Amino acid sequence: MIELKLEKSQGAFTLDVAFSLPFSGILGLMGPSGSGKSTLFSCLAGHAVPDEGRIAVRGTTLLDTRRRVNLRPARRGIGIVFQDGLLFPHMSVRRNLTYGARAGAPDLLAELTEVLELAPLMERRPASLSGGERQRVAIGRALMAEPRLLLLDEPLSALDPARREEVLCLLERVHDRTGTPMIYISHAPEEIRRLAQTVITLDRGRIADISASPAPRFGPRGLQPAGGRPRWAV
Amino acid sequence: MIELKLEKSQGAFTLDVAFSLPFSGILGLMGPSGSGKSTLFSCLAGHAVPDEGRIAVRGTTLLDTRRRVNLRPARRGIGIVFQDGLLFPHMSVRRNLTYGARAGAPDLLAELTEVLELAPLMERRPASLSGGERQRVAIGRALMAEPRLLLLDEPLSALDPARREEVLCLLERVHDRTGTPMIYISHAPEEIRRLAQTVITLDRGRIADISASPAPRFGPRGLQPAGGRPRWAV
Amino acid sequence: GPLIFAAASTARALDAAIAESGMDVTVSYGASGAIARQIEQGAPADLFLSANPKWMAHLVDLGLVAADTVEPLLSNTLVLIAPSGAGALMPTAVAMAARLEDEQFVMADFTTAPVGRYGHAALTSLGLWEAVAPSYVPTRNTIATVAAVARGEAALGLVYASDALGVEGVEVVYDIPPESHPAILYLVAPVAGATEPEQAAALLAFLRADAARTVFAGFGFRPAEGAP
Amino acid sequence: MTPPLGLSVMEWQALTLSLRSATLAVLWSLPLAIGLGWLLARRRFPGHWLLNAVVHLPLVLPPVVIGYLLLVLLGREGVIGAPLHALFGVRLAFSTQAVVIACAVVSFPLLVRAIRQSAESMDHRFEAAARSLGAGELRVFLTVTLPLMSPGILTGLTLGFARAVGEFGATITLAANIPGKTQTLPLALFSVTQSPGGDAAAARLCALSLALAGMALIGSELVSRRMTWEAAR
Amino acid sequence: MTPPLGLSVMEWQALTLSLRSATLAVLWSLPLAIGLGWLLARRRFPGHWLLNAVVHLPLVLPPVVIGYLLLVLLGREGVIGAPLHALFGVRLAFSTQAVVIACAVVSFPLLVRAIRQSAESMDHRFEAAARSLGAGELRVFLTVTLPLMSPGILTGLTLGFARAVGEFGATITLAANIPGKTQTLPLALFSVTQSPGGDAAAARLCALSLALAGMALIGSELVSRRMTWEAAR
Ligand SMILES: Nc1ncnc2c1ncn2[C@@H]1O[C@H](COP(=O)(O)OP(=O)(O)OP(=O)(O)O)[C@@H](O)[C@H]1O
Ligand SMILES: Nc1ncnc2c1ncn2[C@@H]1O[C@H](COP(=O)(O)OP(=O)(O)OP(=O)(O)O)[C@@H](O)[C@H]1O
Ligand code: MOO
Ligand SMILES: [Mg+2]
Ligand SMILES: [Mg+2]
Repeated sequence: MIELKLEKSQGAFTLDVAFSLPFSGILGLMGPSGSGKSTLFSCLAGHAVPDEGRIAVRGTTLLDTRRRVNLRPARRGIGIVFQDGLLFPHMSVRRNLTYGARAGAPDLLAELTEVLELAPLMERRPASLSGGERQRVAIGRALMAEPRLLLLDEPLSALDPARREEVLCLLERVHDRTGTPMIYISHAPEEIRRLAQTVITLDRGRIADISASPAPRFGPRGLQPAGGRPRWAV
Repeated sequence: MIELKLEKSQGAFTLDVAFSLPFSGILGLMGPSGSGKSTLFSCLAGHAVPDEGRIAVRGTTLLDTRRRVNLRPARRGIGIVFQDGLLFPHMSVRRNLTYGARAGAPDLLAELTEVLELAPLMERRPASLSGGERQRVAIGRALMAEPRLLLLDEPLSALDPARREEVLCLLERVHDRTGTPMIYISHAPEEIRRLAQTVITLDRGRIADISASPAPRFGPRGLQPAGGRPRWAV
Repeated sequence: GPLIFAAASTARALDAAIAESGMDVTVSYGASGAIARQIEQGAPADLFLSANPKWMAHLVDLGLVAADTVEPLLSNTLVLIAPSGAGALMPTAVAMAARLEDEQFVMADFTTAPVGRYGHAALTSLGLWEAVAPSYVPTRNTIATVAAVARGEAALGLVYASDALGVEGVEVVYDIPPESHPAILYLVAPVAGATEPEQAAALLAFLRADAARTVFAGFGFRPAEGAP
Repeated sequence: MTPPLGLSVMEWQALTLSLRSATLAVLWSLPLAIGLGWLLARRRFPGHWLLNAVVHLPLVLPPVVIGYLLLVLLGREGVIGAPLHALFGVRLAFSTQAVVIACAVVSFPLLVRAIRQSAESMDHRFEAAARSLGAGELRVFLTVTLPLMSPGILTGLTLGFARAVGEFGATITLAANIPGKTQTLPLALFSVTQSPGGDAAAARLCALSLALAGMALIGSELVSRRMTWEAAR
Repeated sequence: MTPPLGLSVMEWQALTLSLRSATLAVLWSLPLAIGLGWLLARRRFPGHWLLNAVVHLPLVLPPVVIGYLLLVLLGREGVIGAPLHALFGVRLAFSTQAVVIACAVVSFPLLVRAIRQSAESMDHRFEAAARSLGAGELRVFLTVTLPLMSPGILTGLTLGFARAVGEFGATITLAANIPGKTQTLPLALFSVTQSPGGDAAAARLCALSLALAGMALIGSELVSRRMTWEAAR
C-alpha cells in the first residue's frame, strides 16, 4: 500500500492530492505543465515538506505532519531520476553510477552499462556529456541504488526513440527482476500506456483522474474534473 | 542558401558535416543521443569554434577558419532555444522575454504571452517555474528577438501533449508570418514530419541522411551510412 | 643566552656592541611601550632597555623591575634634519618659518612618542614652536620622520642624533642644545624572574664598559650623565 | 557643536574619517577590482600568474611596508607623485586622500578575490544565451555578468570595508597621524595606548570600530538576502 | 651549517618560521572555517548576525589590537592562559605557537568568507540527489558538499596563507620579536628597517616574503586548474 495525502502551497499554486493504491507495479503520473507532478515527487522523496499531510509506504510512515514524523530523505529508500539529471559534476560517470550502489551488486553495474550503452562514457565528467547521455547516466545512477521505490521525472524526454525503447525495456526488466515499484512522470501517453498499470492525472494541483490508462488528452486549459471527490480518494 | 562545412573534435568524438541547403523553411535535425546535434548548434550560434570549417548564411560568411573570419555571436542574429532553458535567474519572466526584443514589437509579446500561456508567470523568477513552464519561457524569449535563423534544441520535450501541439502551431505561425528559417532538433519523428521540409539525420558526427522526411528509425547502434559520400555533400 | 627587550631606536648600536662582546645574546626590539606591555604579560626577558623612563617606571610600579636596579645607560641629543643639500639653518623663528612656507615639518607625535615630547619641549623653550606648529605633521616614530625628510616630503624634521647619523639623503642642519629639554635617558634594568640573571649581569657590565661606549658613540649615542 | 553619542571631538572626527575613507576606498577601487576579478577568472593569458601575484601583493607585505612603498611612489619625488605635483600641485602624502589610498590598497586583494571567485563559479552559458539574443558585449556584461557576480561583489565590498576600517600600518606611514585630518579610528586607538592607563579610551575606540564594521556587515546581509534568486537557483 | 641560497642565518630562520607558521595557521583553522562558512551560508538561526560579526572581528581591528587582546586572553594571567599554565605548565605567549595563533586569528575571516561564498553559490540540489541515493549526512558532506566547495576552500587557503605570511602587528605583540624563535619575515623586515641603511636587507626580506606567497599562489592556481569540472559545468 502507498497512502498519500498532501497539501502544499507555493505562491499561487496549491497541491492538494490524496490517494491510496497498492504498492507494486508502475504508477504513471500525467498532467499538464505546472500541474504539480515534480512537486509531488519532492514531497515523496523528502526534499520538500508539505504544509500538511501524511505519506506511508508499505506500512512505514515517511511523513505525518500531525504526528511530526518526517523521515530523512536518506532513510526513505526512494530513488529519483531528476528532470535535469543533476549528475555530480566533480565525479566521473563511473563514480556517479556507483555512488549509491549497495555492496555486492557488480552484476547490476555491468548490466546497466550495457543496456544504457555507458561503456565509452565511464571515465568522462558529466560536463562533457550530451543531453541524452547525461540522462542515461542519471537513470543508471538511480537504479544502482536499488531503491524501495523509484521516482522518474520525464526520464526519457532527452533520449532518441531507439534508446527510449531500450530504456523502457530496461525499466520493465528491472521491475520484473526486483519488483521495485515505480512512479513515472511522462507527457507521452504511449510510454505511460506501455509501462503503467495505473495512471494518475493531475490538473492544477488536484487529481483529475485515476484509471488504468491515460486520461483522454487534456485540452489547452487542462482537464475540468467531474466535480465532487472521486470515490478512490482517501 | 545556408552553406556549412565543419570539423570539430571533442575527446573521442568528431563532428564532420557538410551541406548546402536553401535558406528558408524548417530544417529538421535528428540523430541518436551524442551524435553531435547540439555541437552543430553551438558552432552555428558561435558559442563553439570548429577546428576547421566555413559557415555562410544567405551570402553572409559567419565563419571561415581559413580566412580567419569569425562573426561574434551577437552579430550572427541566430536565436537559440537551449536544451535546458538557461533562463536568466536574476530576472523576472517578463524581463527574460523582453531581453532580446527589438524596439516596436509589443504585439509579439502579447501574442506569445497568450499562445504560451505565460500571463500568470510574468512576474515570477525562473527558479520557481516547473520544467515545462521554463521551457515555454525559453521559447518565448528566443522568438521575441526575431532572429534571422532560429535554432531549437528539443524545445518541446518538457511539454505536455496539449501545449506541445500549441507550440508547434505557434512555430508554424511564426514561420509563416516572419519567414524565419528554423533548424529543429527533436527525437520525435512525428514532430519533425509535421514541421520540417527537409530532415538531416546525424550519426556519430556524420551526416547519415538528408531527405524530405525522417530517416527510418535508427537502430540501437545507430544508422550505418551507405558508404561513400552522398551526392548532396558540398 | 639571555634575552634582552630593547627599544627599537637602539637596535643598530646595541647589535654592534653585542657583536663586540662576543656573547651569545638574543635581542627583541620594539617600541618601548610595546615591549614593556609584553614584559607585563610575562615575556621571558632578562634585561629591559627602555627609551622612555615612563615605561620603566610602569614596570617598577608593577614590581617587575626592582627600583634600585634601574640605571641610565645611554643618552642622546636632538637634531633638526633637512633633505641633503638644503643648506645650514639659522635657528631663528623667522628663518624656520621661511623654510617651512608651503612645506612640512615632521616629528614623531609629541602626544605619544618620547622623542616628540623632548622635541616639543626643546622647540618651545627655544621660542621656535610657534614657527613650526602650522607645518607640523606628527609621524609614528623617528624612522618615519627620517624617511619623510629623505624623500623630500618634509623640509625639516626633528629626530635623535643617533637616528640621523650616516643616513643617506638627509643632513643635520641644527644641533639642538641639550639644555633646552629634559635629559634623554635610556634606562636599563634586569627583569624579575629572569631565567639567566648571571649572563644578563655580565652583558650589562660589558655594556657599561669603555669598549661598548666607543661602539655606542660611533652610532651617535652618548654615555648617560651620572652613569659610572 | 559637541559631537553626538557622548563622544569626544577626537573620537567623533576619527569615526567620520574612518567611515568616509573606508567607503571611498572600496567604492573607488570597485570598478578595477571587478575588471581584474573577471579577467583573472575568465581569461588565460601569458602574464596571468604575474598579475595575480601583483594583486595579492598588498596582502602579503606588512602594511607598514606597503605604506612605505606608497610613499616612495606617491611622494613628491616619487614616480607618480613627482609629475602629479609638478602638473597639478597635488601633494598626496600626509593628506586625507592618502588615507583613502592606503585603505584602498590594503583592501584591494580582498575585493578582487571575492569577485574572481564569483566569476569562476558562475555558469557562463548565461552569457552565451544573452549574446544569442543579440546583446553586445557591454550589455551582456552589465545585464548578465555583473548581476550574476553580485553576491561576490557584495562579499568583496564587505570584506574590503571591514579591512579598511581596521587599517593602521599603511595609513600611519603614508598619511601620518594628524588628528582631524588623517587620524582614523585605529590611529586614534594607537595614540591612546601609547601611554600607560589609556585603557578605557582604547576600549571605546575599539567599540566604535566594531560598530562601524558591524553596521556594514549587517547591511550586506540584508542586501544579500534580497538576492533571493541566488539561493533559489 | 650555512643556510642555502646565500641567505644569512637570521633570514633563513625567519623564512622557515614564516613558512611553518603560515602553513600551520591555515591548516589548523581550516576545519573550523569550513564548519562556520557552511553554517553561515546555509542556516538561518537567531545568533547568525552575531556569529558573522565575531568571525569578521580580526579583520576590523588593527592587528596590534588583536595581538594585545590575545595577549590578555592567553598571557600568564589571562582567562585562557592562566589555567593552561596552572594545569599543564604551558606558556603560549612569546612562544613559537604564539606566532601560529596570531597568524591563524588574522587570516581566519578570509578563510571563512571564501568558504561561505562557495557554499552559497553551490546548487544544493546536488545534496538532495546524494541523499536520495541513500547517503547519510556525513557522507553527503564529505563526498558532495566538500568537493563542490573546494574552489572556495582553495581560495580561502590561498588568501589566508598570503595574509599569514604578511602578518606583523599581532605577531609582534603576542609573540614578540625574538630572532630564531618568533621572528618571522615581516618582523625581521621591521628589525632591519629600524636602523638607517638597512634598505638592501629590507629588499631581500621583501623578496623572500613575496617568493613564499607567490609559490602558494601559483600552487593554488595549478590545483584549481585541475578542478576542471568547475569551469566546464
Ligand atoms: N569535452 C568533451 N570531451 C569529450 N567528448 C565530448 C565533449 N563534449 C562533448 N562531447 C561528446 O560529443 C558528442 C556530441 O555531443 P552533443 O551534445 O552534440 O550530442 P547531441 O547530438 O546533442 O546528443 P543528445 O541528443 O543526447 O543531446 C557526445 O558524444 C559527447 O559525449
Ligand atoms: N517558489 C514558488 N513560488 C510560486 N510558485 C511555484 C514555486 N515553485 C513552484 N511553483 C509552481 O508550482 C507548480 C507546480 O510545479 P511542478 O514543478 O510540480 O510542475 P510539474 O507538474 O512538474 O510541471 P512540468 O511538467 O512542467 O515539469 C507550477 O505551476 C509552478 O509554477
Ligand atoms: O625607542 Mo621608542 O620607545 O620607539 O622611542
Ligand atoms: Mg516537472
Ligand atoms: Mg543535445
